[in-house]
Amino acid sequence: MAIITLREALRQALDEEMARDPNVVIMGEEVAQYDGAYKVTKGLLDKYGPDRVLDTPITELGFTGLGVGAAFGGIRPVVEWMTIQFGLLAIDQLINNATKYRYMSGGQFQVPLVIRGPNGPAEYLSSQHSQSFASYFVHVPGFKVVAPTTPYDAKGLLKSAIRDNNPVIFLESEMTYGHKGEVPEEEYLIPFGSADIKRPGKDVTIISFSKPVLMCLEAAEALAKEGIDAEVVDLRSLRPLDHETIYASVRKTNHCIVVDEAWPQCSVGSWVQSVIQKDCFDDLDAPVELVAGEDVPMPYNHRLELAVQPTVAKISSAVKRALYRS
Amino acid sequence: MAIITLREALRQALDEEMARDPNVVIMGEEVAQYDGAYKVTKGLLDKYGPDRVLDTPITELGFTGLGVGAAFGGIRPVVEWMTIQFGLLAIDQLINNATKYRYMSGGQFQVPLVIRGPNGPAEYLSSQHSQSFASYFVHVPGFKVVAPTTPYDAKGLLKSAIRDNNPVIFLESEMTYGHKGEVPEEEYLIPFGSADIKRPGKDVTIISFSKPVLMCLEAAEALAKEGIDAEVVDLRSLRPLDHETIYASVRKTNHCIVVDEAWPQCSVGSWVQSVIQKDCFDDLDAPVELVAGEDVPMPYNHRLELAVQPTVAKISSAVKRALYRS
Amino acid sequence: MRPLKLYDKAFLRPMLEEMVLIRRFEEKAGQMYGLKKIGGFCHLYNGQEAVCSGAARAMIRGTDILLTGYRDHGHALALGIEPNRIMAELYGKATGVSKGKGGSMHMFDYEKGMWGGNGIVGGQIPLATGSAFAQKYKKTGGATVCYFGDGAIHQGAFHEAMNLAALWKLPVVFICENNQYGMGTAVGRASSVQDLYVKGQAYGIPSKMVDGMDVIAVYEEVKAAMELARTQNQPSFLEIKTYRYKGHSMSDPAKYRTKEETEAYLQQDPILLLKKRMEEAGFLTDEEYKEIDKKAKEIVAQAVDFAENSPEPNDDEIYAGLYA
Amino acid sequence: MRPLKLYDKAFLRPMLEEMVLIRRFEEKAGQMYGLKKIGGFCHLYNGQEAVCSGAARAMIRGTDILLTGYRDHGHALALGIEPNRIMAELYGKATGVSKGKGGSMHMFDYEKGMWGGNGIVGGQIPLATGSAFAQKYKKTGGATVCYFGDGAIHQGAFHEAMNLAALWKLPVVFICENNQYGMGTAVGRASSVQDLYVKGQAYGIPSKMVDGMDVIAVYEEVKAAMELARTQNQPSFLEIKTYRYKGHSMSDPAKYRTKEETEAYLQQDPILLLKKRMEEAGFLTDEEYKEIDKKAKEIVAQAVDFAENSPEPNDDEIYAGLYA
Ligand SMILES: Cc1ncc(C[n+]2csc(CCOP(=O)(O)OP(=O)(O)O)c2C)c(N)n1
Ligand SMILES: Cc1ncc(C[n+]2csc(CCOP(=O)(O)OP(=O)(O)O)c2C)c(N)n1
Ligand SMILES: [Mg+2]
Ligand SMILES: [Mg+2]
Repeated sequence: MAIITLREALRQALDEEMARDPNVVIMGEEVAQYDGAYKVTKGLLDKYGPDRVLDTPITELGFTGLGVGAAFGGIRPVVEWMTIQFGLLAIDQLINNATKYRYMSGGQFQVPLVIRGPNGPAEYLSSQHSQSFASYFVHVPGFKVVAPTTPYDAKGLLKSAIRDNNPVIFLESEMTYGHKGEVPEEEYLIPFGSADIKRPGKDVTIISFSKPVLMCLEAAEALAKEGIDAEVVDLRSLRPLDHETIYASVRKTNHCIVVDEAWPQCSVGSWVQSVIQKDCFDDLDAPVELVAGEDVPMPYNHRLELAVQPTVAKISSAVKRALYRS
Repeated sequence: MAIITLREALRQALDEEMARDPNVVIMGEEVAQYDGAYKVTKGLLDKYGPDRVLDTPITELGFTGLGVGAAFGGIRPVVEWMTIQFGLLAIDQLINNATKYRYMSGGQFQVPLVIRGPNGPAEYLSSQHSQSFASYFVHVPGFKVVAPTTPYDAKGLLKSAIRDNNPVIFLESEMTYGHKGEVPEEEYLIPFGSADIKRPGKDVTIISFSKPVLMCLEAAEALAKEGIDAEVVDLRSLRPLDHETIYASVRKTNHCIVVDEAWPQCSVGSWVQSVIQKDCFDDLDAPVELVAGEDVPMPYNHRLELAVQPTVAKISSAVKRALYRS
Repeated sequence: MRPLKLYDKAFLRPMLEEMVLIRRFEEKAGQMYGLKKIGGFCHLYNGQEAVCSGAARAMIRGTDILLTGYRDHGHALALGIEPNRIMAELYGKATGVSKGKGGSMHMFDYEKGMWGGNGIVGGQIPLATGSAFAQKYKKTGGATVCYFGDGAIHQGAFHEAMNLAALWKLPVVFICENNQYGMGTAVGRASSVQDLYVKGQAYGIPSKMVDGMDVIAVYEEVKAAMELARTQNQPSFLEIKTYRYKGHSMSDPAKYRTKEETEAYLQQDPILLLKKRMEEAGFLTDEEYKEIDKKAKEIVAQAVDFAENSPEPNDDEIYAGLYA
Repeated sequence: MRPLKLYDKAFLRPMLEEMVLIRRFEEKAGQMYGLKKIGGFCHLYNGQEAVCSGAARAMIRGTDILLTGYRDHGHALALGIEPNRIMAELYGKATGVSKGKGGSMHMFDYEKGMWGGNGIVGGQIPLATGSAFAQKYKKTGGATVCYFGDGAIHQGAFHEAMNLAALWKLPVVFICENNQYGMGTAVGRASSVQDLYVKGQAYGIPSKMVDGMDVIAVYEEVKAAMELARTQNQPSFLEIKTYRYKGHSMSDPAKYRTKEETEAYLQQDPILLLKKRMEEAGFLTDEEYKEIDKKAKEIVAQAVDFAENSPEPNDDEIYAGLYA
């Protein structure tokens, strides 16, 4: 298998799906001539031309709504938000139109739309550019939401997203675009709603998604040296959520922590905590801990910026608390 | 004590604070000449004039941002969103500016801004007009969020909100504007961060906020007839949350359900569940149940519309499940 | 007033019938709302009929697409959607155009090009631009009509969509139905400029003001604009001046305007004007008009019957139609 | 080019000094970024100095307010904020203007009227309108300058704020710094109209195009606009044409434009132009200019020293300053 970056995995997914289906178009700020702010769409303008790869003005509300309307008309737009955070300006078009039109028309519309872009903190960007809004999308029925961590997952999930007839929010992470991993040459898809056990273990379950999964894996290795065998569950798909895989792990380990780089309150992490306590009440030997971002905006200073995010150390000590080993 | 509607309680709070502080101004769609879409601002234009009570064009992003900037300049704007749901268009100005300016400037700015309006489902309004976005604000550090149920709480909390030097989201409910209750003649304030036990009980804790609290009280009365003595905790303040009152109740009853009219995933309700399971793990004799809105957009048809919301019956049966009585 | 002489009876009469039908339909909807058969927000179109009826004749059925706001009964009727199914939707019945899930603000008939019915002021403007994008991309030969109000024009959505439509040359006709008020706010209290059509210049989009009480003027201008859109992918912007007789929605007593003002507009009622001119041109007798009106009332009565006797949606509709 | 003759050396020389300081500051910031002393997005102002320096002289310090985007080092320097504190902010140090919490995009000095430094394209436009609202309401006698780019003008925020400012008659001057590109997108690929100043007409706001390479033209036009704002609460809109020499941010190699284009702009460099004209007018010798440049470099070197030797913020800063 080839070893490629997550960025390249995304690019391959876009390329393959554009080749497969002439209705797939890409639009967003700087996605065409500039190859994308993070170069995810590199080369696609040259290959597919300006009718299918479109640079938009800086008008998130406008071009997102345009994408929704185009999807009504049978286009399959892949709309890039330069970062998911700029999408706050556009969220009305998604929540009130993309997720509602099918339902409130009694099933007449299809909305084969993908919104993708980096979510969550990067580095040195201060507070307006370092936020995770996963929960905003997971909250709302009508969306599907995925957040891959590895190149393999990214490619398979993005291809599924493009083929899906519903609005899919595809959350990436700026910090992992360069992350490398194995990706098969042959075509594959990853279905939504399936979590992936990235490291099997028997003592404790660590649940996470997106960039923090990498920290969880690091923490698990460190914990292994202390005799703690952690299972790391990468949710991959946040809506729908793979309850079965989560519960099976918790029922095996009886101890669980959740890691989410967003703020804690009303986060995806807290939602996962809540379903586990509800459905695995008798299986839990300890409360489900949450390691989240600190409840503050992101400071620019790098030391503080790292301090407010989940870290390997925070994950390890949460695991130990969950195992009553601290 | 006078018995007045919640609408009148809000109006009194606005009136008193405008009389007290000349920097308090009201702005929003139809708040002045029309007396407010729901008549909350009735008579205030006549009393305080057009410099202090301003009808805005239909530009949620623009006038909300204007309110934030005015707050920087020492105005204390009370901005009405005709419904909180229209505020999706404006949420960027709040999240990226109102909650961030103080922090990212190293403490230089104050943002004495109140955003208020009805949140959550009303009646026969279909899916774009019947949504609760409480979690969107509770998620983000920098906001304070309150959601009163009774006229007494509404008045005391709105007066505190207007005096607060931080952006406060004040969530009302269209269905309760006519709800009546006792309000003292003399001035009073209700501090943020304090929940209120609306009905003491010893068998089970029912936690809720806003309109559903009224259903919880109804359910509690019905349950009393079956020998179940439920304690109803009205959160009132969602950010900050009154952990002490919640935990004290749960430690007393050992059984708890949470009721939230929003969609379940990443809701305020699920956040409350998650903190309870975490901090009261050894006190709970059953999982914390969540009675939420069904995970679908709101249908227009009235029967379906009622069926997808929390109901007295749903609350009662969740209580029974939590008590292993079903 | 534009001359009638280019048109024959075969063109004019169905248009008149439709306008009368819309008027009668809205009156009945208002009544049924009073009887609590219909709930929620219900925005009536009385007074504005010439806009949707004139424009509808400039649209090619099955090819062109229409998006509008919540004041959408007239637009749906003018696209030929059955009054029965529209009334049933108002009743929230399973037989409604949106299966009872949409209600007054959300009339949809995907196949007939009725793409809503949007409750968020201005929300349909980017969508319509996207619909036009799809038409151009798929070379359907069609164009999109996008309606919105004088209140909606100040929304950022308008600004962003106008620039996109002009920049990308999309086949869309933006129509601002300027009925003088956004809820209780007169245009001049919401807009810093008096004439809204001037806003088109900021995007280099051909723009015009049109008399919305003259159905012929509406037809001719929308037709020209639609042809520009279809043949040259050139978007246009029309400010169509009209008036709503009723309050903003059923709960609005419309105290913000004078009786005299409304009376004055009633004098130039679009139905009355068309009727008079058709009579003058020898296309209509008083008898015939009475016949038209009678028929309209019958259709509306039938629609009420249909709605009354239709079933409510089943509980299994709750989760149906959420995901494709 | 506007004539210099109305101005004396006492006016012109500090302005030139400031522009040179900004240029040298930005060059140093770029260097320090290369050395990884500064991180994240860092947007340099080289080439645009005449805009902020001309405009700053039309502002009354301590009374007028300024809001801008993320390309804000020049604006902060022109408001008289100490280079030490700006450089320290770039370093993320506790001594920075924003205590190291804001960084390059978020320079704040509340008292000096520097109200950011906003990272959301267009986000500052409604805020500035609100700042002007407060100035008018509190009768401070001041006005607000709101900067944004040619890319930002298409955002809905611009449209909504312009209408509000005109409708409510707020003392604000909207300045579009048209540096020809929004990231890699040339104006003509983002805008359906060529001249952005025409957009002011859609709001009835007096609008002009200004040569942003001529600091005198900038000063005079902003001064006139500020006076209109202060005395009549009349907002204005200025499109100031300028150019950025560097990439959009430090990570942008700016491949989307030709060397020739940049070279051509360097010929009309605003500092060069002012220098030449001051020399012609007998206000400046080559010696003096060298002195100015030397001083600028010293100030910048000092700023780097200051930043290097400043402490990082403490951990207790994490939760400090969130709530008032
Ligand atoms: C984003 C948003 N803001 C506010 C409202 C409430 N609202 C509904 S209709 C309306 C007035 C719109 O006026 P106009 O655009 O002139 O259309 P008209 O009702 O006159 O047809 C308002 C403020 C809404 N539905 N959506
Ligand atoms: C809402 C939003 N969308 C996108 C971005 C990413 N972005 C930052 S600067 C920029 C270009 C802005 O160009 P312009 O307004 O011309 O200002 P300039 O950089 O030329 O000064 C973009 C797209 C952002 N920061 N905010
Ligand atoms: Mg109107
Ligand atoms: Mg630019």
